[in-house]
Amino acid sequence: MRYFLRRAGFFAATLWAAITLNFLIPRLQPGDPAEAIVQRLRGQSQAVDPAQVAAVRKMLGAPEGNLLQQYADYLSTLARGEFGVSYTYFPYSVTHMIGQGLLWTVALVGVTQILSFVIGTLLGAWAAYRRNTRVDSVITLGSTFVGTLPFFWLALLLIYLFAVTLNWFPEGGGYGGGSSPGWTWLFFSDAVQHSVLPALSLLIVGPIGWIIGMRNNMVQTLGEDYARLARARGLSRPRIALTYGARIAVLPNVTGFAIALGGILGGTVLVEQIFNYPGLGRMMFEAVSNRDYPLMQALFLFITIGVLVANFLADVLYGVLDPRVRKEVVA
Amino acid sequence: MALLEVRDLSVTYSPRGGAPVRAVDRVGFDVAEGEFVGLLGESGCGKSTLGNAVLRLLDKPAAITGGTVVFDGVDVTTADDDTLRPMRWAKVSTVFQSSMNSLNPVITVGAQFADTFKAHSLDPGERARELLELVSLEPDVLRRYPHELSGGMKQRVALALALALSPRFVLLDEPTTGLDVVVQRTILNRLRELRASLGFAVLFISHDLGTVMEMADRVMVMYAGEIVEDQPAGAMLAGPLHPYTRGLLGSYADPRAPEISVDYVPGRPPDLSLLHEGCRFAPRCPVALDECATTHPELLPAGRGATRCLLAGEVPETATRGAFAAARPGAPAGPPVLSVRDAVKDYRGRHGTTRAVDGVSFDLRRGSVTALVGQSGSGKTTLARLVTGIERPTAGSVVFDDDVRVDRLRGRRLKDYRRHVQLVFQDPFAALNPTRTLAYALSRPLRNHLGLPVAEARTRSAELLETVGLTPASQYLDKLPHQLSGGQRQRVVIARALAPEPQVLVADEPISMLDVSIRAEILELLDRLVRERGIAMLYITHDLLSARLLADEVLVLRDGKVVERGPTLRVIRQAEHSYTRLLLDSIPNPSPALPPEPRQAAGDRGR
Amino acid sequence: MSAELSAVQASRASRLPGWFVILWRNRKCRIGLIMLAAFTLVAVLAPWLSPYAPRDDSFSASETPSAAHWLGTTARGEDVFSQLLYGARTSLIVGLAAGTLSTVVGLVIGLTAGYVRGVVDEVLSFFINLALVVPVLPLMVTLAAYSPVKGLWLIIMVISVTGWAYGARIKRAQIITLRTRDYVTAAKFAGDSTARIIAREILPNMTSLVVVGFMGACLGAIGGEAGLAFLGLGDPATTSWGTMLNQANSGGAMLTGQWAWLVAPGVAFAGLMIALTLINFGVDALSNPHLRED
Amino acid sequence: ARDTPAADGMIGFLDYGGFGGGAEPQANYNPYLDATRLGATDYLFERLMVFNTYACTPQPWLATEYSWTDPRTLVFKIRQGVKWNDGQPFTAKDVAFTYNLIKQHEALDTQGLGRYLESVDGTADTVTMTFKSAGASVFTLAVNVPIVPEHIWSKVPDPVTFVNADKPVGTGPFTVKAMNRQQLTIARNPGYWQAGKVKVQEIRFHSADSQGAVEQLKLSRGAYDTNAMFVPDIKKAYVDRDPKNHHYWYPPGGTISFYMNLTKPPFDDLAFRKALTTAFDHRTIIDKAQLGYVKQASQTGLVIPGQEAWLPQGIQDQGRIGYDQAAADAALTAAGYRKDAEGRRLGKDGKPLAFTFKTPSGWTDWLSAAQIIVKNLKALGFDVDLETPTPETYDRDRAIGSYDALFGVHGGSCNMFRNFSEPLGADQGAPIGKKALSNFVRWNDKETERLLEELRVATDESAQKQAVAGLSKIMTDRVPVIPIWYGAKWFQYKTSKAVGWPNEQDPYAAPGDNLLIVTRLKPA
Ligand SMILES: Nc1ncnc2c1ncn2[C@@H]1O[C@H](COP(=O)(O)OP(=O)(O)OP(=O)(O)O)[C@@H](O)[C@H]1O
Ligand SMILES: Nc1ncnc2c1ncn2[C@@H]1O[C@H](COP(=O)(O)OP(=O)(O)OP(=O)(O)O)[C@@H](O)[C@H]1O
Ligand SMILES: [Mg+2]
Ligand SMILES: [Mg+2]
Repeated sequence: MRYFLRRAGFFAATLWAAITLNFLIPRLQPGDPAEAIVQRLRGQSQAVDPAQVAAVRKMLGAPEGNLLQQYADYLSTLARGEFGVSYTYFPYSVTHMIGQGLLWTVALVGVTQILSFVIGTLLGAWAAYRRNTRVDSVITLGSTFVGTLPFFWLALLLIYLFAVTLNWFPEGGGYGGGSSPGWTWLFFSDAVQHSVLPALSLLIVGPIGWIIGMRNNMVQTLGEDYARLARARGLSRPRIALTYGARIAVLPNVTGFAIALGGILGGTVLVEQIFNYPGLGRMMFEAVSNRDYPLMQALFLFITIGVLVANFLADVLYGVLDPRVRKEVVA
Repeated sequence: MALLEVRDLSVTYSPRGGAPVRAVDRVGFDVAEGEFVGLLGESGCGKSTLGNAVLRLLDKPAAITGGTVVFDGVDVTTADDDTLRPMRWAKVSTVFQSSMNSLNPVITVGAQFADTFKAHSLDPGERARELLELVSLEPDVLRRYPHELSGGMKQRVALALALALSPRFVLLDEPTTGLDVVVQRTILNRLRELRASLGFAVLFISHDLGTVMEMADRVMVMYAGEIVEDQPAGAMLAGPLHPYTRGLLGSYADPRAPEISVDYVPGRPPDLSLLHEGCRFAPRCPVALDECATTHPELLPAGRGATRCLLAGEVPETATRGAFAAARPGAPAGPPVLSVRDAVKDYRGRHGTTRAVDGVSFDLRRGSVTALVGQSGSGKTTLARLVTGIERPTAGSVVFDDDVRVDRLRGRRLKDYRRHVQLVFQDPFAALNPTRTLAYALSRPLRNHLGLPVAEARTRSAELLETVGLTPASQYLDKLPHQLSGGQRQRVVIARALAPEPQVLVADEPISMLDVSIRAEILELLDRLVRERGIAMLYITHDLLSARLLADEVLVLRDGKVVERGPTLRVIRQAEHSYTRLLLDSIPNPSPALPPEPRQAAGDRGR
Repeated sequence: MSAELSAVQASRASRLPGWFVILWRNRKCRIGLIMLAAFTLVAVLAPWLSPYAPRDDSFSASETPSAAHWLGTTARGEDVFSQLLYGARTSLIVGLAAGTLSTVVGLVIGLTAGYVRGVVDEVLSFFINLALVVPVLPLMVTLAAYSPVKGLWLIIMVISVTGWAYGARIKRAQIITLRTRDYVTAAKFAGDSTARIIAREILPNMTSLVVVGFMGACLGAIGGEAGLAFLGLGDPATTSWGTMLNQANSGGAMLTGQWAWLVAPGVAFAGLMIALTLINFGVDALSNPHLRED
Repeated sequence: ARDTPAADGMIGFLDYGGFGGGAEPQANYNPYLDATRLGATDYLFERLMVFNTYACTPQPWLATEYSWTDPRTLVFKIRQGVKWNDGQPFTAKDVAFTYNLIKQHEALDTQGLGRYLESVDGTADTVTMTFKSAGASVFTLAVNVPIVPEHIWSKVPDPVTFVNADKPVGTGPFTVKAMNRQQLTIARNPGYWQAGKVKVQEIRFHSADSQGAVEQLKLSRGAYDTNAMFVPDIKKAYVDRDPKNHHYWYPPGGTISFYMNLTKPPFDDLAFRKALTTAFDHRTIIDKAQLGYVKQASQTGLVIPGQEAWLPQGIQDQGRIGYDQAAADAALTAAGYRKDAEGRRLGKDGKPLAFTFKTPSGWTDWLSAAQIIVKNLKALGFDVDLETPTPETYDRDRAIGSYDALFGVHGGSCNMFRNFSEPLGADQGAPIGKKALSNFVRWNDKETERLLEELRVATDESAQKQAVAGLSKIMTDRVPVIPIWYGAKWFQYKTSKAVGWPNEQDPYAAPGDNLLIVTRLKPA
């Protein structure tokens, strides 16, 4: 019980610290939201009109009080679950905006992350299983080669090839300009069509980390005594690889995956940017460049909670998957 | 045709950047259907290697450099994986020497049974329970993870696994090192019954002379990679043909005897990476002739078997040169260095609490040895962990030097405490860091506790290796643990524990993997240290003979409780508790009588 | 005995730097090492190897490859090949420095947390978690704005500050399973300090994890440097593969069909990663001596 | 399949570029929410006058004519027969309502007009605006307010948060047809008061990614009938793909100038500044840093050739001063800034002159330009250090005067008063350490103030021209800043479907003057 109280205490402390940082860091950046928005509107080679900045400032409603006062306000609104009105999408509320992007991000990035993890882990396991054979080389080197190509570069290449040259898929967007979003089959298939290229690009670069990680870990576990005994027991090699190699080797990857899932938002900025895909990542980037504090704070809160919960789950899961961590030793 | 035919088998380890080691050298033998063959031999002489070669489980850098292994008509040395796989376990199964380490740590014991059945498309049914019963384990073990089991329990699980598919041939590589004699006896008896009913053959590698002699139809003795003697057990007991065998037998004594003394063969086995002219045993042979140094003897029929000796069975009776006698008459005296009071240890698992230690109290005194014997799983290792501060007791206290509460130490103080207390781990396969050389492992305590400079620590490490019989030390210093045999590792673990010259030594089955000869030597070494340096020692063992030889006092543990205690001689000779008596009665007794019916004595045995 | 003693000491002296020998023995690893050395050499010798200065824009713009400009010129009339060579320098420094820095920080913190457990673990985990959740983007902007150092070192610092936590988290999880091994307990009995136990007993057994983490960090750093340039936080005066890619992209290399400009930095980048992957093949043997034999 | 078939003499639809509203555009047709409204609002709401912002000539639009009855009173005649697209008639009342609305809500007043307006009244067909003081200087602002219908907006509880998403009502040539985040479609308003001039049945705006590369590809493939984006090597990438139909025109916008901190020596010395006017290699800057897309700026502060008419008499070469390093060198030496033996330029105190030049990091074209400028300065013996702070830091440093020299942008609008008062007006400055509004160089000059005041009150064109001439003279004679180049307004268009786009030969509108353009487009 005490243990859980302590865990909960640290969890709360982390949450509080993160929320505070979410408040503080954006405000420490130089630049004022109104100026940032107008500057972006105008472009770099046109003079900024002070009157326009003043109007925008008025529109956004200048924050009241000093930083401490603002912080208190921020905490109290958070406590009430209010996120306020977005600066970038004024007068739409932050909640509304997040509602717009959430499903897209979760669908695209969530699905590809899971797929990447599964594919990466399987390929890595296969490579370890056929260690030092051609399969190993092809998998590791091949995936390194394509997987480490700079993402935006790779994405552009895909667009150039499949969208511009071959015209198989649309260049970008979450759905066609002509379709109307809704839960219809037509819209769904349209959305899927649009997600092929972004998903593909994510799937190319996604698995590499899992592949190498899995391979290395599994090479180790396959060298252990229990794997050797399993061989003597006449377990088929694939079976050994799975329950004796992979099962144990996958553990560090599970932790990694949990964190990666929690951090989905951060990783999706680029893909959404390049493919003009609707989603929270791009929104976040925009919020940061526009100093859109309310939107930023809400998104970061999402990330914070996501990562913390994922972390917590990873810890719990680890205990389940690897009973050894429960063994007691006085340091 | 015999079930297993080994011909001219040679195995060489050719590690990169090291001299090749011919661990198995032109070995040939047969094992007939249903036969129980014992394999004795000096620690490090190639027994495990031979076993692995027979199973085709050698890993690089070991390679079969010659000969064939034919099992049931299939040449194992050349068969491909697809031929071998169905054979494995269904026909040939094994218990590794590192059996405590060979269970998958992240799945339950039950799942590992299930795996095995599934791999051969069998329905496990109640079989797993029956098997566990066979090795005297509760069915509840099925739900546990390996790390929740004691060393002996893991070993028994491994044994049960080996029998799971009723194979025709089982290779047991020291499968009972972690078992108390009672359990061991029960299991071996069942094994014998099982063998009678199912008729499988066993190749039994062990250092436990008593057991081997009692169980085996035929015994082979290995020395320096070669088979030096091969005889029916009874015949060997009555008339060993090879001087080395004779030496081994001399290292055995019945602990219940009024006066005991064990002999050992002084000297060290030859370096297997060098070429040897002549008889490999010659340098240690008390009866060596001049020509032994130049002529390499062949394995030739003699007596009721075969031997590799120029004297060919005509070995004269000569006393071996080393002998170690029990000299521990009275009860220990002097103030206690370490006191355990009412120690209790509970483990909370997912299926309730296990009480591993239950109200144990005892003292360790300077210059005396307290032996802890008892059933496997009775909490001996747990006690050792409590005493050394690795774990904390659930209740009770551990007091060092009158005022140090070991059960409350942490950080710096715990570290200081460990300067005085050392532990020899039960499982030498887990206790050595696979990535660190022996020199490193040994020099750490020297550098930390004794403050030796680098070069000196290395010299001292070498000396330590020598004292535990790893010679030439320069050969071993830069080796990694996986390049050692089980017994060699065990000796490294002992050497490491001795290195910092501790006041208290807790040794958990320190000699279970050693051959009787080196065992006697190590015991003598420990005895000397205890006596000369005034070490207090907690000696955990299943081997009552060694307890008799070394200990002043014996505690008998059962289900976490001390059921009997007293001076060694008293406990062993006039046991009061029924369990103690059971223990003593279970000591294998190599009977000199010939086995009822000699099985297949001859055959084409090497050249 | 004295002969034996000198044998004892001698065999020690004759030992080569262990890790290198182990790596070198593996054929693939050897190729990787050679490749990495080649990249390093190019980076060091860039000023002598490259035909022009990387920012010399006195050539005609947007040329396709020719004898004078092996990989063509940029939209501003700079020689792509020279930029590629100079870029190796920046990218290598950023990748290795930031990769090393974040790996080391992650290691120290993750391992300590996982090994010591208890309150220390909770406190360190607190920081790890915090670092995992701080909003990276604005943090970068803020760091860039206030940092006393500028240019390359700023980039390295930003990447390290934001990148260490992930590795720390994973390593922490791994060490939790390693810390209960008997040999670790044995090291405690040998009187080793916690730091030493972590570094010498546990770390070698997780080399492969560390190496993967390091590769990831390098990759992240080199990519991150390009990303920062993209966000306008980079040091535009430096030439790196990342900035080259960005400039090729914004300079319309794809539009004008200057494939060499676009492809070269990407391939060089992948080549460096291949070198690291090849080295990785040999790393298995570092943490698992069984594998040293083949 | 969903395309409306083009009626005779009509253009079915045109594809335009982005429509604003950020990454995740939300329906927002409130014409005053500059920061977040969608681009289509320009086609929904109209203003009293529409400017050709290239030549800065006003055209009557919802007002048919205007007159100043006195310097503070401006009277508009309102166009008759105009209907809101919901069928209601458009009246002067709507106009008055609109102006009072923005006066009431500062957040909607994106031009800051409210400060100057005293009152606005609408009678049957005239609207009278009364200014607090002479209002000529804000004429361009006054006519530039989108007029909204009173019958809708008077019922809106809070116009600042009103998104006007549902069938927005305006007088413009188009109405909103459909919108999702990918595409915004507007359709021709058949009831438009000059419907006969509108030949485009539908305009489709396409949401653009901010990355650019993909958009560039699409543009080069001809996916857009018009767009406004930066394209590297436009000739090769765009024009050459279809020389007959692909065109571009990059008219000049604001002026990018070399700003000096006039509170510090040696920049406070006129002779020094004058010497620098010939120090910069415009040609190289334009060709290398700006890919040849821009034009050299005139020292007068006017945007040439659009504002040619405002040039003072007798000015040479329209105020463009050539690059002449030798001349700069000589002038500096003559002004007392000698070079020492090592070739270092010395200040009047005899110490080597060292200063920094800042440019925001990430703005690569500015960076290249800055590098050339630094090279030019070094050639003159200055010890110049190039610094690249982040854009935000740059902005702040510039505003508080924490710099030696850097780039500034000014001018380019049709409001001459603004063009000069913003960079030069004393009230736009602030002491060092405080944020200046726009007079970042901190120019403070009586003569300038006098001329600005003249310009502010002048209602007739000749008086205005005279004041502008005076200010241009100050620019050339006193050199408060040194203009280098004009920022370009990106504009690409395709003539395969529609013709009549503005271009260099027929600059009837600047690229952003949407209403002017859409009423001139004809089927190809
Ligand atoms: N970590 C643990 N979790 C749960 N139960 C445990 C744990 N460690 C030991 N036990 C249980 O405690 C009991 C005592 O174990 P211990 O290892 O002390 O036995 P032992 O006397 O050393 O046996 P052996 O001779 O077989 O090594 C066993 O029943 C074992 O299952
Ligand atoms: N990987 C290796 N490289 C080099 N030498 C090795 C390697 N593995 C084992 N050896 C050596 O081979 C010899 C035989 O080892 P093996 O394990 O077969 O001995 P054993 O007879 O089983 O001994 P024990 O009774 O101690 O288990 C030993 O001397 C050992 O040092
Ligand atoms: Mg062995
Ligand atoms: Mg035990």
